[in-house]
Amino acid sequence: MEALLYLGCTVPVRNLNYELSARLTARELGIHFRDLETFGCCGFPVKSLDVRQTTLIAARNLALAEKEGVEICALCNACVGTLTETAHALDTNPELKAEVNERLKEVGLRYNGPVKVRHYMRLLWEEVGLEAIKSAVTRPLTDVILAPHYGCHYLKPSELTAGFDSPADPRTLADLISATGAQVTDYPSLKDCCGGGLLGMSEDVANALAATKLIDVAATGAHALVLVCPFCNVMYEGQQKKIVKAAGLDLKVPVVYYPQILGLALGLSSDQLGFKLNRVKPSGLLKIVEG
Amino acid sequence: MKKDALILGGGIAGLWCAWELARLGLESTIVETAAFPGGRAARLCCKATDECRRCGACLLEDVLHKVVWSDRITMLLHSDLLQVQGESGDFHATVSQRPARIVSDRCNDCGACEATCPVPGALVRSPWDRGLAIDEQKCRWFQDASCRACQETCAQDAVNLDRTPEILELNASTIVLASGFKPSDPHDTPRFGYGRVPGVVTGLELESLLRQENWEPGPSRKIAFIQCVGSRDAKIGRNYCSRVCCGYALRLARLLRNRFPDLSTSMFYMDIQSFERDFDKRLKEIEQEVKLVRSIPSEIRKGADGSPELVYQGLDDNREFESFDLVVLSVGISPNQSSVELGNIVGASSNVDGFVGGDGEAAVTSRCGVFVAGTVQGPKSIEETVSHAIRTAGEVASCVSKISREENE
Amino acid sequence: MSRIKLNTLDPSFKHRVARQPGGEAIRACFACKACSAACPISVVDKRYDPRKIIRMALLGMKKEVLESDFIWLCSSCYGCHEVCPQNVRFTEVMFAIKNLAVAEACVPPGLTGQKALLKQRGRLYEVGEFENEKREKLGLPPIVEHPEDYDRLL
Amino acid sequence: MKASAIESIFLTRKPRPKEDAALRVLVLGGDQTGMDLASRLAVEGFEVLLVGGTAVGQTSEGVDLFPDAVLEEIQGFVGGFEVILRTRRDRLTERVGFIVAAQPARIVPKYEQHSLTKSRKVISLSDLEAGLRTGNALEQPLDEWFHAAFLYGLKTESQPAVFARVLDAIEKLQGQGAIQPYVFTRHLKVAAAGLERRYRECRERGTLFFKFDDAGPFFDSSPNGPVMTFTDPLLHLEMDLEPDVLVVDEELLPPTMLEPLFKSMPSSRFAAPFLKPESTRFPGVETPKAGILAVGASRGVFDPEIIRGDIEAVIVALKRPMPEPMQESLPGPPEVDPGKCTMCLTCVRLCPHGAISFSKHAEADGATCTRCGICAEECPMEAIKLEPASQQPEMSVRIRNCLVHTGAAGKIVAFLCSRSAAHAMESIGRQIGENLVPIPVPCAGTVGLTHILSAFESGADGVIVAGCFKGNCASIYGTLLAEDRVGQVRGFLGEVGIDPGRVMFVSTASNTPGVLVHAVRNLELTITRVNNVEQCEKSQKRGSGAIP
Repeated sequence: MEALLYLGCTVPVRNLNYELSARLTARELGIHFRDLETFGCCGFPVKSLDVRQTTLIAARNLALAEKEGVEICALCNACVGTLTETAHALDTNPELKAEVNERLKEVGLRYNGPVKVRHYMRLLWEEVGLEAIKSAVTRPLTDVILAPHYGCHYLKPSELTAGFDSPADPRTLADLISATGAQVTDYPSLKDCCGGGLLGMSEDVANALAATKLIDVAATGAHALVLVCPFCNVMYEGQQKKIVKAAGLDLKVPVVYYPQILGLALGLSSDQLGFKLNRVKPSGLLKIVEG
Repeated sequence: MKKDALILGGGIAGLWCAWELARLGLESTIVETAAFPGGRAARLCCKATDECRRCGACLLEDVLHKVVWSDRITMLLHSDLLQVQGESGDFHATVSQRPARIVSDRCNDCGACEATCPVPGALVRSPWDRGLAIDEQKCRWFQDASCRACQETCAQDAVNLDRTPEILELNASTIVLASGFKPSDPHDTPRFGYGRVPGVVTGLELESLLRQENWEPGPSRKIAFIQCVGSRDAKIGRNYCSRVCCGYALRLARLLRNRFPDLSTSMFYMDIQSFERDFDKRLKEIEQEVKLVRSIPSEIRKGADGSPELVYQGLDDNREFESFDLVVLSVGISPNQSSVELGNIVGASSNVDGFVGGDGEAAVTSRCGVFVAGTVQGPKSIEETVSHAIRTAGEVASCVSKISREENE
Repeated sequence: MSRIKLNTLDPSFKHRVARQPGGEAIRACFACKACSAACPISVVDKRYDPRKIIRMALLGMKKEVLESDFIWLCSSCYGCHEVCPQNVRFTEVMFAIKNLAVAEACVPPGLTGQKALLKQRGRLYEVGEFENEKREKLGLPPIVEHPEDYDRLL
Repeated sequence: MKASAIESIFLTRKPRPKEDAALRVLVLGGDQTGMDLASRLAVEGFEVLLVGGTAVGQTSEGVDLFPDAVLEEIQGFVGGFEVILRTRRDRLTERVGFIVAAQPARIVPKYEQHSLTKSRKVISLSDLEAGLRTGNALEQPLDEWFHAAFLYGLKTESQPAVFARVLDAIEKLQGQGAIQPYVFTRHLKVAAAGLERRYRECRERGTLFFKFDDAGPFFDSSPNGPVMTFTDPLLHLEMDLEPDVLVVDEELLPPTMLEPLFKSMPSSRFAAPFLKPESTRFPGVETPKAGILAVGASRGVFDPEIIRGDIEAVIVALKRPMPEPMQESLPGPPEVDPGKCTMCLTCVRLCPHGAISFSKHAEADGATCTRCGICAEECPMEAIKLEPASQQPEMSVRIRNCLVHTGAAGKIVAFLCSRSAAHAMESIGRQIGENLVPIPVPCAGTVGLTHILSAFESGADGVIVAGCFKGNCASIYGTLLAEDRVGQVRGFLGEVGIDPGRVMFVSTASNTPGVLVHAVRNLELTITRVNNVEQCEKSQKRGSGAIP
């Protein structure tokens, strides 16, 4: 299948390991990613200022995709959320659509809809499927213990994620991890928010939110925390040192992206998958996998 | 022979309506899909402590005994309405009656079939513990003809899986929909962990547990009731109060306290609905026995010790995490899909909340000669259901007399 | 806090929030407290409590809401949104309230900066030669900034 | 086949002769409900006497109006009540077949609860409604926000019907301009059709709700009018409100003028101030006394939608053939031996159903009597007997027969209320040992010393009396009397050398077979223990007698 790879702002600058591993694993599993140079920010960062502007910016990106006639696949939970929400709003509210299209005229675009937007995980889940992934695994990650973190916009609001996963009882990421042969560990703060959304507003509150999960995951003895969103990564990887220090703790939780894990199981090397770019090195994990 | 009324549903509403009609000299046929009459009320428990608490559950047994006596009431069990033709005064109904798979005259209740049946729930016991039936939705024979264990094992030759349904043609002047409600599905509110977190049950399940004498609560003797599960929830389309849950939850809580004096019970609620006279006084009594917490939990999850843990905002606005042995979801009354389908067959439309019939407490429907009785029309307590069934009987009787007047003229 | 005089509050404020996109359902709240029990922020900072913010807005405490710093603490996790039986969509309500605060010139500095960046680059982070060289080394296609549309639309 | 009586009553609508009392109905009304009921009855062919109400020019055919009449007294029974009505000019005696209490609720504003006094700005909900009807609710034009505060179920619980009225009033007020409504409450009552939906709509139109758990608002007054101070239950902040109007809610109470009806029904003291007890034995409009029916407020129902159903239920009750055929197993009506009756009136005072009258001696009305047997058991002169059901011998013979047939040794005689315990027994099956001899009785209140003793005399080892739970007895206090008597009998048994443990009382319902099983097992254990003790004693006696 084919999809337009929507990178957003953060991934192509700060999370190249995520992008690399996503592109490589997609290729392995028969997903053809196309790049669209004109894609920019999804609009989420200005939502607090003016929701209408977010809608407009998101609609612009949707309209670009519509011209290509290919669905969008995004790597960032917030991008997926914003684009899906906007597509849903435009598709169900003709007045809004007319209003937005009036503005889009200024940049020579038009959104007719619908345009499909899916997270890369959702593509893996729905288009490739667990069984196909399992059979593509050449190097099962036996003995590796991993803790999933879904991220809020991956699961919620449920009216946008219905039919994919359940916020009350999420399972897709855990199942996708299991498909690599690794063990999934459950922990109390599984569904907690990373706090990334308010890092810019109150670092203390944001760090406090992220701390619980880091402590919980460290306690499970997992080899790494598995993410699917660069926003969450800012907190769990980027802020980890600060958080740990502020809490007076001594712990290290390696943080990896799911496609990196998947890539290892598909037989790709840690170098190819950008593990060098991981700031908290998952050395225990890599030792088990690559010796 | 033409009956005065064809009553769809043999629960408390249908039975009571039939009984009232019989008292007026009118004849009716009750069509009940299940193997036993009684409907939902048959699985409820008596909530008397040292005195009657007026839950009304025993009204079912009472009316059943009356109905059994009446020669003006015909009961068709195992039966489903297929179609209806004609009009008020002259309805022709086609009913499919599945045969009784376990012939009660032969069954000596030895339990051998239950012991051998591989599918849990495929053999259903009557609510009165005597008599068995086969649930054809679950029994393997009716899925893929792969199992006849019960019939092969029965020494009394009481099981017969092979008989085919019979098609009956019935004539009636009027039709009464009394096909009841569906308990709100706790899966509609997945955050309460039903089916996922051990120790989370519905109010109805607790009623069934308490019907059994030997039930015991868990070791920490703490039970919580969560109100408005599937009611007062516009998000899932239930923008109404189910009217019975405060009553049954508090009655159950008091019953539990009466049976197990060391038990502590809490109720999480928004507004407590009155269900008895002089409710001020009653509420003060209740406050002595049940801890009332005005807060709806955000989540029920599996606690560290495996028991259900409630996450809620406490009275001082702090986040509380509290464990219980048992969390009872006070599920409400929701429209029954099969009732809506029956409504379609007989031409009666649904109201804004999805129940069949008009708004308010009306007994008439959008179709002349078709009536509703009980919770098929909207949430009602057992007592209110009986009142409603009597009202319906009145409207049916008026309709029938009008019809015969017109026929005479 | 001194005694609040309901007569001096602004009854039209709640209707104004409800006219904002996303704020439509604020008045449907019946204070069941589920949102407050689901909010990850209110555990860390008690000033941020969804049901209380709704209450303040409904009562018409416009100034106290719009000029507060706590309205900016929402992490937009949709926890409140999920548990709400009245479909208040509180995460969206918060955006509506924040939008009103911005309209009243109560806006934290970081936010306007983000908008300026978008107008300038079409994305939050600069992608210069350095970034694209790094990408090239890893075999990734270059990123080109297209700020024109953003400048025009924002 | 339809009973011909019914055909004649409601399948045809011939004009009725006045003297046919069974088709005359006295309706105690006062508002639309009474009038609706009266005209509905008239359509069904009844002749109606409507007392109360101000039905000017609203008469339907077949309804006689007595707007200012007061019911003074009633005598007689269903089908032939004699009622005395006092009007301003006359004192009328009328014969009616049925009496229906359908008066509106007594509405009492809750000023006192809140120490409020009525004033220009402090009014009751009814006052506001009246103002809204005439368009004078608001005095000044609305150029700025008008603050309307409503009290609802604050200190004492209220009803959904009142909340519906509050919602109506708010909706109408808001039609008049920029109104900010506030509702101060404790538990909002939304348990009625459509109320929750209307509650949401009301919030969406801007009404604010304050739900207090304990200390509600305090009321004060300023020169401008009332001032309310309170702590907001959600924000925990101190607030005050000077409402432009403060609307006090109202208590809905059962109507007055039920006194003569209470008098005709000795069990009414268990129901007063309502006309029927709060018991599921009396669903719908029926009261413990045949022919007297309670609609709406008099039975504790205030929801107009349900009251509409009550009207239909009255029609149903009145259309039934009279007397209704009874179940065959019931005994006949009580027979009074005029020679023994001393007119002590015990039976009259005790009959829960008000079925007994007296002229030369007490006499029971067959259609009103439910065969509970309380009168027979309580008559100090033993002048009353319930005739055994057809083809059945008298009770003591029945007991003896049962025991003789089954062999008396080790038997427990169980007197089972036919409305509860007997039903429970049927679903027990083989669970209880074969030593149980069930004897269904119409009501546990029928069982007394003679029955219990005759069981022992016939060789029973134990006796169990199973009645309904308190509050669920169809004869209101039959089960209480039975329990009392069992207590008395136990005291007495000791004196005649029978262990009191051999007799017990148990409360059951038709759906609690478990309770019955449990009780029987306990009694069996007691009997075994007592038997052992008695045997020991006997053998000791024998032993001690043998030595000398």
